[in-house]
Amino acid sequence: MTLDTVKHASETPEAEQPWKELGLKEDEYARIREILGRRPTGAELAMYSVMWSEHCSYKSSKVHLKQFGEKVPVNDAMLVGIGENAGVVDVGQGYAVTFKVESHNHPSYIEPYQGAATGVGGIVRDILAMGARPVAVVDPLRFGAADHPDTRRVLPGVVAGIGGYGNCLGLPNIGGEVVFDACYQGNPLVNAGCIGVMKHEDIHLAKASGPGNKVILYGARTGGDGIGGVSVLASETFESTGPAKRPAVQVGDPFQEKLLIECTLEIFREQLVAGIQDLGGAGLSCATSELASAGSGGMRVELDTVPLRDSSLSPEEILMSESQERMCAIVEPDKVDRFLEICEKWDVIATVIGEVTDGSQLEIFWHGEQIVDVPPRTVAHEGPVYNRPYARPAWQDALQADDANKLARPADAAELREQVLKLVSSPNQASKSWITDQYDRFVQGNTVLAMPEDAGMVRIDEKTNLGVAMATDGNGRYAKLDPYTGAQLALAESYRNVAASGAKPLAISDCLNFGSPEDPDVMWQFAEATRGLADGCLQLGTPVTGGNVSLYNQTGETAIHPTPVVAVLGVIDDVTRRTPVAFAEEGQLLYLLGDTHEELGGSAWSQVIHDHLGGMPPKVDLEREKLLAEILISASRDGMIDAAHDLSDGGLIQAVTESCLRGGKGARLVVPDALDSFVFLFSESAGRAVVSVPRSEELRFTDMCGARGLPVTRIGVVDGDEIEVQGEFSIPLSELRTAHEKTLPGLFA
Amino acid sequence: MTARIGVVTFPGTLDDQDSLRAVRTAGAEPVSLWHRDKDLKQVDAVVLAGGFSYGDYLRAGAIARFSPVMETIIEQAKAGLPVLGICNGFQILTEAHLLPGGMLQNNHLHFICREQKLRVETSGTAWTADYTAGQEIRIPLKNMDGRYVADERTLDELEAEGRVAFRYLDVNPNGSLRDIAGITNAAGNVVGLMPHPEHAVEPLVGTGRTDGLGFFTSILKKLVNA
Amino acid sequence: MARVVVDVMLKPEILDPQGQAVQRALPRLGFEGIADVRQGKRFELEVEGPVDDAALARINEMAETFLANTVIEDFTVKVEESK
Amino acid sequence: MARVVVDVMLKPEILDPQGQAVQRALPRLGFEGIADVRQGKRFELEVEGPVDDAALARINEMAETFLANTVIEDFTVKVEESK
Ligand SMILES: Nc1ncnc2c1ncn2[C@@H]1O[C@H](COP(=O)(O)OP(=O)(O)O)[C@@H](O)[C@H]1O
Ligand SMILES: [Mg+2]
Repeated sequence: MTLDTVKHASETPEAEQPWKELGLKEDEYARIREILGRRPTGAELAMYSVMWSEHCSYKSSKVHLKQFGEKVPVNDAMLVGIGENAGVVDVGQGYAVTFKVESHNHPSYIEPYQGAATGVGGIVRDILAMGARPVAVVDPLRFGAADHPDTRRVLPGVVAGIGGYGNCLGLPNIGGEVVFDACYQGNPLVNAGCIGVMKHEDIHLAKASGPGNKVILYGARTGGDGIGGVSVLASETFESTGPAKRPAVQVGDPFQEKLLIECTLEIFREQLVAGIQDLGGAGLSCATSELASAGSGGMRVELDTVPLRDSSLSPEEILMSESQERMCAIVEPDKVDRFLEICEKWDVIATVIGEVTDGSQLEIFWHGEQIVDVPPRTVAHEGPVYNRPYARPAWQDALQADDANKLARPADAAELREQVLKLVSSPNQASKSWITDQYDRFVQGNTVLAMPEDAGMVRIDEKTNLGVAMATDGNGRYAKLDPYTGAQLALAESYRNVAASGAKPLAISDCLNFGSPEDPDVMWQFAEATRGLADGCLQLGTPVTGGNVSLYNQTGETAIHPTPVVAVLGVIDDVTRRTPVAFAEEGQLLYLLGDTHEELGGSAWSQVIHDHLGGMPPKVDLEREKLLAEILISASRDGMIDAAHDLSDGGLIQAVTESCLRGGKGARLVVPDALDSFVFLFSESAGRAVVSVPRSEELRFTDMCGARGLPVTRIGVVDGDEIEVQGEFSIPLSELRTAHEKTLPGLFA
Repeated sequence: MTARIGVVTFPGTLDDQDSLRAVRTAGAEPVSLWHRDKDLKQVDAVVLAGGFSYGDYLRAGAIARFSPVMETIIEQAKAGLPVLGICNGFQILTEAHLLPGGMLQNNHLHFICREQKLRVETSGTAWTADYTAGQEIRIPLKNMDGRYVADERTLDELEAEGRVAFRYLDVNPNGSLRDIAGITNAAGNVVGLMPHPEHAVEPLVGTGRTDGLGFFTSILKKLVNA
Repeated sequence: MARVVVDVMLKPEILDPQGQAVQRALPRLGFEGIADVRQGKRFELEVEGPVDDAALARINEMAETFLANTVIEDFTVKVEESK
Repeated sequence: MARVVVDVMLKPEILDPQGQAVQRALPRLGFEGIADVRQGKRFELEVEGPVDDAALARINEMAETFLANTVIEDFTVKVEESK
């Protein structure tokens, strides 16, 4: 086969090209020809097709994501915003924190272990590329029905993959989610997040400048992994398998990544890089074009110098390969030797593959012949943008009219008791420790809080006890009922979780998981959710620092529930003041903060007892959320509370059960006069938390709530070894524990 | 004068920083050792820290065991140098035949991370003198390949000679034979265990207990009083 | 009883970090001249009854659907004389 | 180049939970008649130069000291025709 050089392409304008198989649309191909003034070479076509895929170009979501940059709250913490590998916020004392959540949904369905493992690997490299030491990971997960046979294939593999990779990197896993719903049957969601810490001056950007600077590729050798994966797996439903659409799976090597981390951190310490980029989706195509596009000059790459695992790879395949555990750095010529020396120390292969030029083109050569000559911006940053049609679905009104508040309620105390046990043992509400016990949460010796706490928290400075906290939340059921509100509820819950731990929420990252953007119903959900999230962030004062969009999560005509997952990052000056969820002190008083309304739409109760989804989700009041957060943070700082747990799915009884089991103590609850016991226990009104207050602090605490206008209701006391709802029923802790803890092992062990 | 305690970093070691911190917390001087150096920098004792040296590929500890630093450690351990192997370090010690038996994948086939109750069976080693025999402690456990196995004769011998140093209580988390969590060599200078004392030296982090600090104070006292 | 062995290896194009780690370690241990190492799994199945074509077909199916993940692995099935 | 295969299996007296897990799953998947399953490792070594007695002796030593841990595992070495 002759090499398709730039010269050859100019001479053969009519040659047939497989743009369609590569996932490009006709007008997109025409635009490439227009940009280049000729037909693209095979290598150029490969680059454009991966970089213009939905996954890399955000072509369907861009117009909506813009809001995150436009509705920016006043917040001095932002150091680096959207557009870089991950956003960076100032957490004080000279420290900066970078964090981000990404999806690896489709690969994890095909090969659960490797899909999930490489998802962790990818997000960790993003964080590393910012100049930060990764310090913790989180993993929000969604699976099909818990008792579906395929969930038995997918879940254990995904969990083992996340653990296998993260544990081997030495990153504590400090939080996440596990949600089961039939809507995720063919489309499990595997989102992975990472937090990294650095000093302000260590922030690095993905940018190639300085003509003469060298381009160094380092890490694993390049193999045939995931070729076509980006454009194919992420842009189309994977049922439509054309010729180029083989599900080439990437295999991770966490050991190699651990070396890459240590090696890169040492390189940072010696200030040897001028710009750096990780290789993720779209591999070298992405790294070279993004680096060149963000920099001032051009770039020249000798592709045949790339170390290969499989010598038969074609230049196109090398450009598209998604082999894991690789990074690309821009290094001044006099620092190259030292750079290579450090790589050698860590047994990491490093190769100079090119240099920054004073031109404006990205030029790639194969054994001396030019195969790519493109303006890098047109590949990386000026891809197509679609304003896809969207419309409120025809079924939305009927769904909202199907009011969950009208469902049959328990007839008597015995039935109420039975429903409580059913709720806390249902797969979504049951203990997740069968899963989270497969993750190392202790490594690095800085974990202050981890599952099953409301937020994960790590110490970042041993001397001052400065720390950061993170929670991730998203409720697809709420978002299905009303995507605008659902997105805000995800934000509110995550924000509340961070505040409940005692940390001050600073900024967010998100992972937006939706169906096909070509379906106007889905596009409407997406538009509404992003609008809700942007408005919510503006009101809460928490900027969006970055995130990830995963579309085409659907099987045939059926899309998943719209599932915006929100990760909130918080800071705490002194981690010794953190608030755990455990009710551990006998005799302490339990207070409910916030208002309880009759709100059962989308609730866990409606799902578990009636298999129902309808009505409106709980109302959102972000001013109230802010006030609640302030009270929780002040109370933790001033030692007024010993435990706090936010109320979310499952309502009050779920939260109290978790806190009692965690602390090994029971509780006596009194139903407030104004409330019906069923609503008291199961309603999912937002903006609430339950706290445990030492008797000596009772007055001070209730005075503070009163003075600031936060409703506070005394609901009981920590006591005994059962949960008793006075006048209704009681359940021994041991019975609750069995119910709560046996479900997942029963399904998956 | 305090004692110098070395902590080895292999490619893939994860708990070296924690071990160095634990050494410092106990009041000794922490010294980093690098797998490629045969030189032990005149340390008085060595900790082989936890993690996944060489990714745990082939078998946990199998590749690290052949590193240059291990050549010296094997030689000096035989001559009495105190060595503590934690988790991956324990695996390396069995692969190096400084301790008998071998480590296999947990019997439930999953990685397990939990707070684990142990009984310290002997205070007669360099690393357990600050405990009393029979004392119960709770420290983190986290591993994939934690199932200790040896043939019956070796097990009987270990029991008879009082060389089972730690035993799992309440739950045997990995199927280890006779609930063995850790063992010592006959001289008491080489000790290996799966759970992680270095993760239990400050009340703020981890499980909030300090039950593991005794390992590091034990060795410090022994070295300083020597 | 007859023994059937199913060998499962990663497909040649798929990264084999374990095999690579072993290969890289060999020269350090003084073993030269090994150009490549791949590590896979070996399953020894003790089969009740005769290992006829029908039995082998079933074992092939078992390997295909369960013992190997054919997205990333290849397998071979062979009959061994029983011990 | 010649291929030498080293098979490493747990000693028979040592519990093999992986093999057991496979065996337990088989009936659920509709595969009956497998009395026992043991799972081990298979190493495929590509050997440069001739695989003569000297080479095999070296590979045997490599298996004994490195590829297998003979405290818990047995191994076999065999030459395969090259592909
Ligand atoms: N996949 C997971 N990985 C890590 N932690 C998890 C995972 N799933 C749940 N958790 C943790 O378990 C606890 C309970 O989860 P969840 O009930 O979803 O919390 P909440 O309702 O407060 O958001 C939290 O600490 C959460 O971080
Ligand atoms: Mg919570």
